[in-house]
This record gives sequence, structure tokens and C-alpha cells, in this order.
Amino acid sequence: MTVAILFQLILNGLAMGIIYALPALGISLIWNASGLFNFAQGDLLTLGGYIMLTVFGKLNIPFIPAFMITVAAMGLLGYALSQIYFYPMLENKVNPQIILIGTVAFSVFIRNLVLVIWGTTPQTYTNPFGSQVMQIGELYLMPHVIWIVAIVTVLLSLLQYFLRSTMVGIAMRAVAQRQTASWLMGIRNDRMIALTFLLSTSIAAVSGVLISPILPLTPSMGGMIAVKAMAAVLIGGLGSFSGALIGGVAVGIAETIFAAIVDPAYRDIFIFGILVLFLLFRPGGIFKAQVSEKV
Amino acid sequence: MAEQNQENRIVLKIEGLTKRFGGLVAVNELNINVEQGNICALIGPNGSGKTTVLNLITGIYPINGGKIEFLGEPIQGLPPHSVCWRGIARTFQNIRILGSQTVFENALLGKGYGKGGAGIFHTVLNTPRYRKDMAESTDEVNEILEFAGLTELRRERACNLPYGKQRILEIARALVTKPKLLLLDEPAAGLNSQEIYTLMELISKINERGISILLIEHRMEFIGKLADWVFVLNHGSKIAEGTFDVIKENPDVIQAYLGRGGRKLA
Amino acid sequence: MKKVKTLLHKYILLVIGFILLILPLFTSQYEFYVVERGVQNAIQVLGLLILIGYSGMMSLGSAALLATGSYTYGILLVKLGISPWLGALLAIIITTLIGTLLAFPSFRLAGPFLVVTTVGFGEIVRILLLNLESLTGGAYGLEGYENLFADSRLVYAFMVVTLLLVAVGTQRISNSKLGLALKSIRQDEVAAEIMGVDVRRAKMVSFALSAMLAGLSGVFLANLTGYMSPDSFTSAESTTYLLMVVMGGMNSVVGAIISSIVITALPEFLRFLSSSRLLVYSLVLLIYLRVHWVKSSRPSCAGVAKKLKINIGNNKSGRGGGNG
Amino acid sequence: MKNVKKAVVWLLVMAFALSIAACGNTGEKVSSQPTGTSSAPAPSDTPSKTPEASKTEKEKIVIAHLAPLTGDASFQGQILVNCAKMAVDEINANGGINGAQIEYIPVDETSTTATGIEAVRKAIALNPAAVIGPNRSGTILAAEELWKEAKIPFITDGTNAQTTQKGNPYTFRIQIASTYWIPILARTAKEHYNVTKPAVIYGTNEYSKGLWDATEPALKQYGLKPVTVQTYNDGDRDFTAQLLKIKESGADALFCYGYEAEIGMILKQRVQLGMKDLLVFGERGCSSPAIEQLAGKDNIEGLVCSTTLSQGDPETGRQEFIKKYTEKYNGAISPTHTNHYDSIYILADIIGRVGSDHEKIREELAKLDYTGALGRYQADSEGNLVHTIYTQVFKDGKWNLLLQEDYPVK
Amino acid sequence: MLKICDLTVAYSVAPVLHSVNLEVPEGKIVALLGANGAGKSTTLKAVSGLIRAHSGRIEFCGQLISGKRPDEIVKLGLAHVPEGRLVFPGLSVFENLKIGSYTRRYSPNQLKVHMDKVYELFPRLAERCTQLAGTMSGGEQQMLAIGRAMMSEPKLLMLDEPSLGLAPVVIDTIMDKITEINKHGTTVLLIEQNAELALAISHYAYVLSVGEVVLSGESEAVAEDKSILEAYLGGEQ
Repeated sequence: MTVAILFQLILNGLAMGIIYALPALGISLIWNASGLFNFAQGDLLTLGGYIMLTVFGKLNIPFIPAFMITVAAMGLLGYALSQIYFYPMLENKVNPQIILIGTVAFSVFIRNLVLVIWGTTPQTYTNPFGSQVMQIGELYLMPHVIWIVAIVTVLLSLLQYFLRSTMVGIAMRAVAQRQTASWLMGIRNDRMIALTFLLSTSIAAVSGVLISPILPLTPSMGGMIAVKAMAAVLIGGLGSFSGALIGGVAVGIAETIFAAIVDPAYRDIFIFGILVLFLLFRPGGIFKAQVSEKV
Repeated sequence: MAEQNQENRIVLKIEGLTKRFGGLVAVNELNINVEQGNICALIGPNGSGKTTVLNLITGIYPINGGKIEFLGEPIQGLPPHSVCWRGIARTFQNIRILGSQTVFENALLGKGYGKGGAGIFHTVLNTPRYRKDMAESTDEVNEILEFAGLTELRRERACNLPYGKQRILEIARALVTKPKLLLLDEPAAGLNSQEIYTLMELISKINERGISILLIEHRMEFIGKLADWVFVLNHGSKIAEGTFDVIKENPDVIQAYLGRGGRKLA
Repeated sequence: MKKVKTLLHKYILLVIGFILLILPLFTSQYEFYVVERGVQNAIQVLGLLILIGYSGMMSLGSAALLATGSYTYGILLVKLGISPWLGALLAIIITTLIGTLLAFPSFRLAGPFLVVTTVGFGEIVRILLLNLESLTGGAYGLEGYENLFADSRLVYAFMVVTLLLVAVGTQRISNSKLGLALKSIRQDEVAAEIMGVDVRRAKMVSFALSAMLAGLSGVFLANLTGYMSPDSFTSAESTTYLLMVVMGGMNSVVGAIISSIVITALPEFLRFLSSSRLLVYSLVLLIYLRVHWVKSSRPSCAGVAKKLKINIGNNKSGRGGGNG
Repeated sequence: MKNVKKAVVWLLVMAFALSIAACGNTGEKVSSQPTGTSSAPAPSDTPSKTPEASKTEKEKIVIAHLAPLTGDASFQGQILVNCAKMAVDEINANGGINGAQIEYIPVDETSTTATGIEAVRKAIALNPAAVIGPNRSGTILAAEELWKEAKIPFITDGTNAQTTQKGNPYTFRIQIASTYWIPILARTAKEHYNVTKPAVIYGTNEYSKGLWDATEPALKQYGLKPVTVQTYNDGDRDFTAQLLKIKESGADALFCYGYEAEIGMILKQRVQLGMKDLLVFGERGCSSPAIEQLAGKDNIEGLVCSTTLSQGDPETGRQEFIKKYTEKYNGAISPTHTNHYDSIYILADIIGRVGSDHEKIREELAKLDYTGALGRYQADSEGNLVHTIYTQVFKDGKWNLLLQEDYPVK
Repeated sequence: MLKICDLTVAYSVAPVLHSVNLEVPEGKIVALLGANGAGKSTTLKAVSGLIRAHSGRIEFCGQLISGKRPDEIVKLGLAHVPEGRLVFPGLSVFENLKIGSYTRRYSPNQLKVHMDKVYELFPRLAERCTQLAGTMSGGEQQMLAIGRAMMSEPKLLMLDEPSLGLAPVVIDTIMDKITEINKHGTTVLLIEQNAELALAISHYAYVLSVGEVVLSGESEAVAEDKSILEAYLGGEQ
């Protein structure tokens, strides 16, 4: 294997990795804010992609407005979802296991909703970042890789700033930790959690919009990405945003190189093997997540 | 010979016990001996490492250094359930009973799982051995519930019990494990005077059965009436030990822990 | 009337078994197959009831264990040519061993961490089935093995009897010390351990039992279809099994059996929904979770069984154990 | 003790019931056989009587169609049903078969084998004159004993060569087996494009694997040997590793098998890795409009594929079919499963001649030589209803017909 | 300042209250005593809106607040430090304090001024301003909880068992601080089980038993009535 090929592998692994990082980010966000592991994050991504397909690809609305419409629609969905479904469950202290099952059910629901509305034929729309391959020496690079890396980095910094430094961001984290106390601070818990859902579904929408020109849209697309994203988020450290990004990229690069050196058929086994090793020996992930005290 | 006797009378012997959480030393070179039949108390300011000591004894946390001997055998490194089987039972600062299970079932849990008794095959096949085992357990549990005054509540769901009764249930459950040493973590927390009185009576009764007790408590009147021997912890180290009457005069203890309220008692 | 009720109460399992056994009299061949699948699913779901309902350890890898049972049976028979009964026995043993291995991550992990691990296990098994062609036949699948009985009706009868025995066993476990230990793990693992519950062993037993039943169910599945291919063991199947456990109330043997059979047969009643069937399923599940669990957000609710006011031999005190 | 006794009694009762159940059912099964077929005239009747008989009865002729209507393959199922439905509507609008209307019943095969078997049983329970499907080779292999037992002809659709090689006289296949298909592709590669170093990539699903199994001998026939063979799992979206290996191997052509989503990605990523010059040969899946969309028209320039219908076929009958389909279903045609339009006409033709007796339909299908709207169909000894194969190439932004041949039936 | 009239609460998870009447005059410390389960916390929760009253009126500064949500009540200047402190364990001390001013929408300068006031009151918190609250000791958490409540500049501070689970020496400090806060002009409603402690620092006291006010008056007077105190603080079932 030449050095050029190795670099090409790393580059393409990176491109795949940021795709995993996006839903991983959403999972981490919801986990931070409500202690809920959202199995439906991948399918929300699919939904975002399909809404964009309709708005941008079919209705021919220009990219930026279409993008905003999609994000707004998904945000609204997240808000509603929280207000009518997840918040009442969290408020009534329903067994977390049941809420987890709820997100699994949601994943199935969204997947089939997409299937019924848009069918299973793989679809896509024009890549807004251009489809002309860039050649740098012996390396080939698609322009969208650079764009997505940039967008994800900006998104991440904004999120980080929002949660660390703004009052609403801190309030969001406070709600995640102690709801009675946060209510007594004058925070509307339901709105905060709904806001978190709104953020997370908006991220799903952004991911869907960024990913669907690259990968074909199918109802199960988000689910397939989410499986890896879940591995990525646990490897990176659940709850940590940089962990989600680093975990996603690490998974992307590791699996691409493994596929090239060993056997592409077993790459998922490799990733889950790594995940199990991580969970057994460093359960907090790379960026040690807060593991709640046992006693 | 006398010394031999002395050794035998020590139920729990802790030597040089050390525990670090990251950079923080929670317990530092701690030595504690609990003698047979005694009620010992562990007091100290919040964050001085009292609950950590109980967690180390029961094996919830691994220790970083030192020795814990129970009845002359080292128990450090054993998983919590084996520690329990050796004869150490405990309760928690925040009551940890199974809310959706009945009082009886909560107490039955003290019979543990995995130490002898009828195995899974006997259970599934409902063999005579299983039925005998179950009947024996039931009798034992009923006896303890009777002892703790919970017989009438045995079919009640634990979460429906008043707070004081839940405390008693937790102690009863610990008794079902047939302990030789009982560790109580702030048993009087949140109880009213009447309930505290009942609790003190129960603890004395338990002690009369020959069960040694090590307890953590902040209520000095409780300690004063019950404890034979008191250890005072501060920042993970022992700063004093002795009978309560001696301890409460100790200037270090007053400075670090008792303050005005303590002096009033004295 | 009351007498009938108490009698029904007591013998509900036998009644179910009786109904199942005489059912072939009234069904077409096709409907019969659906019932067969329902019974086979019920066996699997009882295993999950122990794992998810009693011990509170979520698994989304149950289809993979089903696959292990099915494939081990098929491979042993086709490649080694051993007898069906021996093959079935070995398949169950091997599945149990593999399932027990899954317990090891559970010693340190809980909640979503454990679920993702089981999802990973499911993926691993699926990929192995597809790629270990010389053993599993790859995407072509595996066929050409003998059934336990030549007559498919005997297989069915055997399956129903097995289901009943498994149900009685599961019920007994629920009322036993083991069951209590499992339920205590679900509610407060540390307290359980302090009370002398060997948590690791209990978890292993829980995983082993559920894997054993998955293996058993897998062997029956192999017998029912006469052919196996990787596509029958996807994560969607795992989700369906989860759905069956949840709709059964997570705490009741009878509930689990009824819900598995009903959910297996439901597509027949929901034909008119065609492609939006799964949509409706998941919607029903969502509404059930939202309405039922918020209303009674207690850890244990008997679901279906409670609604029907049946709760077989639920000897609350645990004295004597089991039911007649 | 008393309980145990009671339980034993109950068990006995159950065992008794069981035995009754077993007997009852076998009895029913035997007796149901004649009633099941009684709607059709007894086989011993003279054939000339049959048409009148069904005409006077004015019965509906049931044709069941097994297709994946839910699950991941449902878009294929939709095409299958659309094409068949189109033919049924046309026939019924023109007065049906000798006056009898066709009752067309689609049955959801779903995407898994276990539920697929359920669907086959359901289709049989409808007691149709014939069944079209199943679509998935897995389901066919798993369930073929069922229709052998029921003695109902099934016109299946899987490409896997094995499905018709089991000696089941009731199994037919309107889909072209990979063993007929791939040699044409290999010959095209050799003779039209002078390929010397072919590489192969296929998915680990039964469909793609069936194609690969036929590829090696076909290439050998033309003196070619794959320089590298790569596989992928369904759902994979990154083919960098495989494509770079193909690049390293110095291959000048790629035989690419799989479903639309994966093929689209492979074709696209091939260009993204600077391998635009690599010739790609595929089969019917490649001519789906989804590929054009997913990979981008620029990226599939020069793609060669063999299919059951060519979008670029100038022949008027087929152009008309394409137009009809596009109008009726409001979308570009995917020539993957269009032959079910003809399979309905084939059945209508046979039933019109011999009536809806299963055995006679089977006999007719076994010696079929029929020219329909989309091509000529000839039955071979295994039950393959071999179809005209079209090879097309994507050039200047559209499909062009390259070759058209009726495969020589053995 | 705070006036509770005929407050009745019948709520499945909390002890019941029957027609409780209570008044907190401005600038004073009022102690609410009672045994475990007497309904002290329920009263506080009803005032701060965490649980809904069945009937009765609660007035704060002449404004009817019963039926309002906690977030609305906090805005009016009523802070509630709940039992068990309930600091946000994953937030730093600084962030905990900042969130305390959520309803006030301070400018950065105002925030600093208020923060400094709290730090002055509890110098310990200033030392630990970047530490995660969850890693602090019980006493420090209690200080943080009070400091957090003070960030909203409350007119009335309600404290639910601030001495719970604390070492005697820490309790002394906390009680001193409560007096200090009161001297700076904040009215305090204090719940305590430890009657001796509460009566020592409060001006008025109410004794609650089984959901009813059984005794009230000036603290010194109540303290003298030892026998009654014992009767009501002890024999609760």
C-alpha cells in the first residue's frame, strides 16, 4: 500500500466519520439535557433529508431558504415531540427503560412514516457544494468534505459556547440535573427540555441536509448511520461534544483502514469489537463522560 | 492467653485503610477495631469519609491500601455479596428498599441469591428440596419481621410504608442475612423523636442478640445513649476514639465537629 | 360464576394450552402457520421477559440469539449429519453459552450502553451469517435438514407443550428467590448486592435463560420454515420481540404469551393497512407507552394480564412458591 | 397433591384433544383437496369443453401475486405490482379471459424469509389459478415444497440459478437466470470493449451473489479471469477500500452487482477516486432511473448493462409500453421487473386456451414459446421462461440499445 | 409579607394539610417546627407552587400567589431552598450561582455585584468557584444552595431543613449565616426539626402537627413551653 493510498483512505474515512459525528452530536445533546438516549436520532436525520428532498429537490426552492424551512420544520417537530410525548414521561418519572423503548418505537415510527410517504426507492438531490472532484497531487477530494468539516466545527463551537456561557444554556444543563431545583430557580422545565429537543432535531435536520446529497436517501439510511453513530458516541464519551466529533471521525477512519487492510465485510464487527473493548476498559470513552456514582 | 482472647473478641479490624478518588484522599491510613458485641459509632463532619469507610468494608469500592479483617480473615477485595455472606450487613443513608415489592419480598431479599439453597433446576421443577428451602426461608423472614414489628405490614408494598417503617424494614432486611456485624448509615436521619426512640430500642434488641454494630450518626443524643465506643473522623483520618463521654471533651473533636451544639450536650 | 373465575385464574395456562392445541381444528393451513409462528415467538418472548421484564436489562440483540439457535441446529444437521434431537440439544446448549457471554458486558454496563452493545452483537451475528459462507451458506441460506418430527402437527404439539412448561417455569422463577434477585437488580443493583445477591451470577443466569429460550425458539423456527437465511434475523425482528414483551406488560407470563401470539397474528387483521402496518404498530406502542406508563408510572405493571384480571398463581408472599 | 392430579387429568384431556386435532386435520386436508380444485373442471374432461365451462360459470379467475410490498425492497415490489396491474386492467377492460374477469390479488411477501413463507401459504390459501412470485430467491428456496404439495404453478422471479434446479415441476421463472444473463455480459465486454483485466464487486445478498456465481465460468468461457473480487454488505455506504484495491489491481473493467443504492454509490465513488475511465458492466439493476439520479448522469457515462427492457429500444411496441407505464404511474420506468406485464398476458393466454386447471396451466407453461410486448419467452427444461435479453449502454446522457438477443434455449 | 389562609392540601405523595393559617411579617425570621411528616415541607412546596393547594389562599406582599407556577412565584421575590439542598451537581459553583439569577436577567455588571455579595457571605464559595457542585461536602452544598437562592434578591427566603445531615459545627455556621442574611433585610421562613436550634434564631415560631398548626407565638414564649413542644415534636405517627 502506497502512502498516497493510505492518505486517500484517511481522507475518505474522515468524510465518512463526520457523517457519523453529526447524529452522534444530537445523541449527546439530548443525553446531556434529559438523560435520554435517543435511538431515533438517526431516523430524525432521515426525515430531515426527505423534507429537504421535497422542499429543495421537488419544489425547487433555492438551497438556503429550503435549508431554513427544513431546519425550522424539524425544530418544530422536536418541540412538539417533547411537549406532547417525552416531557410528560420524564416529568412523571417513568422508568428510563420505558422511555428508551419509547425512542426505539419512535425510530420505527419515523422510518415507516418516511416509507409510506416517500417510498423505498433510493433518492437524492443535487449536491449544493458541487460534485466536481478536486485533485491534490495523487489525492482526490470532494468539496463537500471541506464544507461539512467547516460547518460541523462551527456548529460544535456554537453549541459549546451556548451551553457553557449563556444563561439559557446553563439553565438547560441545570434542568438535566435537578428538575425540582431548576423549577425553583424560575426555569420552565418543560420549555427547556423542549428547547433541547428542538436543538437536537434541528441538528438532525442539518445532518440530513448535509448527508443526503452524498448518501442515497432510503427510509433505513438514518438507522444504518445511527448504529455507527451510537458506537462513535460511546467511544468518544457520551455527553461530550468533542467526544462525539472525535469518536465519529475515529470510527470513520478506523473502519476505512481496517476495510482496506483486512476485509471490508467485517468492518462493522471490527468497530463493535473496539466499542466493546472501550466499554469494558474505559466506559467513559475517550473524553471521559460523567459516569454517575454508583452509591 | 488473655491477648488471644482479646484478638478473638475483635470482629472487624481495619488497618491502614486508604482510599483515593482521583487525587482526593477520601480515607487515609485508618485504623478501626470493632469488638464483639459492641455498638460502635463513626462520627465526623460531612465529607470526612464515613460513608466511604462503609463502602470500603462492604466491597462496593476497591481499596487502595491497607487491610480489612473480619473474624480474623481478610475481606478486602471480596465482592459485596461475599462480604454479606461472611456476615456483614448494612443499611444506607438514603433508604434503598425495593419500592414495588412487598415488605415480605424486601425482607426475603436478605436471603440473598447464589449461596447454596435450591438452585434454578429445583426452582423450575418445584422439587421438594425447593419447597423445603422456600418454607424455611419464609419462616425465618417471618420471624425477623415479627421481631422488627412489621408482621402486619408484610403484604404491603414497601413504597406505601411511612418513612420510619421503611427504615425499620431496611434494618430487618439486613437482619435476614444473619449478620454478625451490622453497619448502619445514619439510621436516625429524618426520623422524629418517637421514631428515634423506637429505633434505639430496636438497635439495643439487635445488639442483645449478639450482633455487633457499627453506625454513622449525627444525632449526638443517639450516640450518647447507644454507643459503647466512638471513632471520630476528619478528612479521612481518625482524630480521636474512645467512649462518648471522653470524646465530647476532646478539643480537637469540638473544633472539627461538635461545635456549640456539642458543647451544649456536654 | 365466581368459582369459574377462580378456576380460570388458576388454570389459565392450561386453558391457553388447550385452546392452542385444538386451534388447528378451526384454522386454515395458512392461519395455522401463523399460530405456529406465534407459539414459537412466545417461547422467545418468555426468555426476553426474564431478561427485560424481570432483570431490567434491555436487549436489542434477541434476533441474533434466535439466529444462533436456528443456524447451529441447521449447520449441525447439514454439515455434520447428526440426528435432529441431538442437534437441537447442542444448538440450545451452544446458544446458551453464547448468550451467557453477553452477560459479561452487563456487569459493568447498564441502560443505553448495554443496549448499544446488544445492537452491536446483533450486527456482528448478521454479518457473520452473511460472510461465513462455507458454514452458513451465506446469503443463499441453509436448507436440507430434518425436522424433529416428520409430521409438522407433531412439531406443533411438541412446541405447545414446551411453551406451557416454559411458561410454568418462568412463572415459578418469578416467585422464587432468583426472581426476587432479578427484580432487585432492576430496581437497585447495589442494594441487591449488599443483601447478598450474587449479582453477576444472577445476571448470567438471566442472560443464560433468555438465550436458552431463544435457542429453543430458534430450533423450532428452523423446523417451521425448513429453511433459514440471514434476512430473517435483522434488527427489525429484535425490535418486534421487544414490542411483544412491552405490550405484554413486562411482568406477566400470560401477558407475554398473549401479546406474542396476538402481535404475530395482527398483520392478518390489519391487512387493509398494507404498507403502513408497521407505522400503525409503532404508533400503537407509542400511545400505549405514553398513556399507560405515565398514568401508572410504577416499575411493575401487569399490562395485558392485569387488564384481563388474570394473574396466575401470583403468590405474593412467595410462600411455598409456584402454582399447583 | 390434589393439584398435581388435576393437572395430570388436564394434560390427558389435552393430549386427547391433540390426537383429535391431528386426525381431524389430516382428514380435512385430504377432503379439502377435491373441493379446492372443484371450481375447475376435472382433469379427465375433454379440453374443448373447458372454455365454455368457465364462460358459463362467469367465475373470476384468481391470480395471486407475491411481491415485497413492505420492507426495504418494497420499491421493487411496487414496480412488480404496477406492471402486472397494468396488464390486468387492460385484459379486464377488454372483456377478460373468455368473459371471465381476472381477480388480481397482491400478497405482501415482505423482506424476510420467515414471513415470506407465511405469504406463500396465504397465496396458496386463496386457491388461485396460478401465482406470480415470490420475488426473493430466499423465499422461493424456502417455500417451493409448499406449492409442489399444493400443485399450483408459481411463476417466480428470483435470479438465483438454483431456484429452478430442484426439479420442482410447478416452479417456473420469468426472470432471466444469472446463467443466461452473465455470459452475454461477458461476451459484450470481451468482443465490444476488448476487456482484458476484469474486476468484480458484489454484495453479500443472494441476488448479487447469484450473479457472481455465474460470472466466473462466463468470463472463463471468453478466456478472462477476474483480477480481483471484492464484496460488500448491504447497507455499506463507503466503498473506498474496495475501489482502491480494484485501482491497485490495474483492472480495466468492473462487473458490478447489487441493489440500486449500493451500485449508485460505487459508480459515484469510483469517479470521486479518479477512476472515471474504469468501464462498468452491470445487469438490470443498473438501468434503473435511480442509478442515474444517485450516481449522477455524468458519472455513469459508458455504463453497460443487460436488462429485460431497454429504455433506448426504438421498437414501437416497447416504446409504447414505456409511455403507457410512465403516464399511468407518473414516473420514469425502472426496467427491473417489467416482465410481469407479460407474465399476466402469458397466463391469460394459457387460461384462455385450457381453462384454470392447475395441471394444464403447468403443462402449457412447460412448453411455452410466446412473444409478448416486451420480448419472446421460451421455456427451457428447468422451467425458466427465458426472455429476450437487451444490452444497453449509457451514452450522451441517455440509454442506447446495443444488442438484443433471444438466448438459445438448451 | 407572606400570608397563608386556610391552606388545605390533599396530595397523594405528600402529607396532608388541614386549614393551615400562617403569617410571616416582614424582616423577621419565622420558624415552622414540627415532627417528620407533620406537613412542614408540604406547606413550603405549596407556597412555592411545587404542589397545588386544594383550597385556601396564599398571599405574598399583598398579591395572591396560590395557583401560580413556581417560575412565576420566584419572579415575585420568593426563593425556596429545598430539602436536601438540590444543588446542580454537574454545574460549577459559579454556574450554580449564575442560574440562581435566572429570573432576574442581570447585566454582566449587576451579576458580578450580586455574585460578590454572595461570595462575601460565604467566602468558602469564592474559593471553590470553579469546582463542580457535586464534589463538594454537604455543608458547602448547603451554603451554595442558600447563596444560589440569594442571587435572585429574594424578599422572602424559605429554607427547608438547612441542618439536615450536617455536622453540628457546620450547622452553627449555617445558622449564623441565616441570621446575617436576615439582618441584611431578607425575611426568612425556616423549617426545622431541631426545635432548639430554630427557636434560638427565630422571632416567631409555628408548630405544625398532623397537618395543623397547634401552637404559635414569639419564639421565646414557645421555647418556654417545653412540655407542649415535646408532645408535638415527639409523638407523631
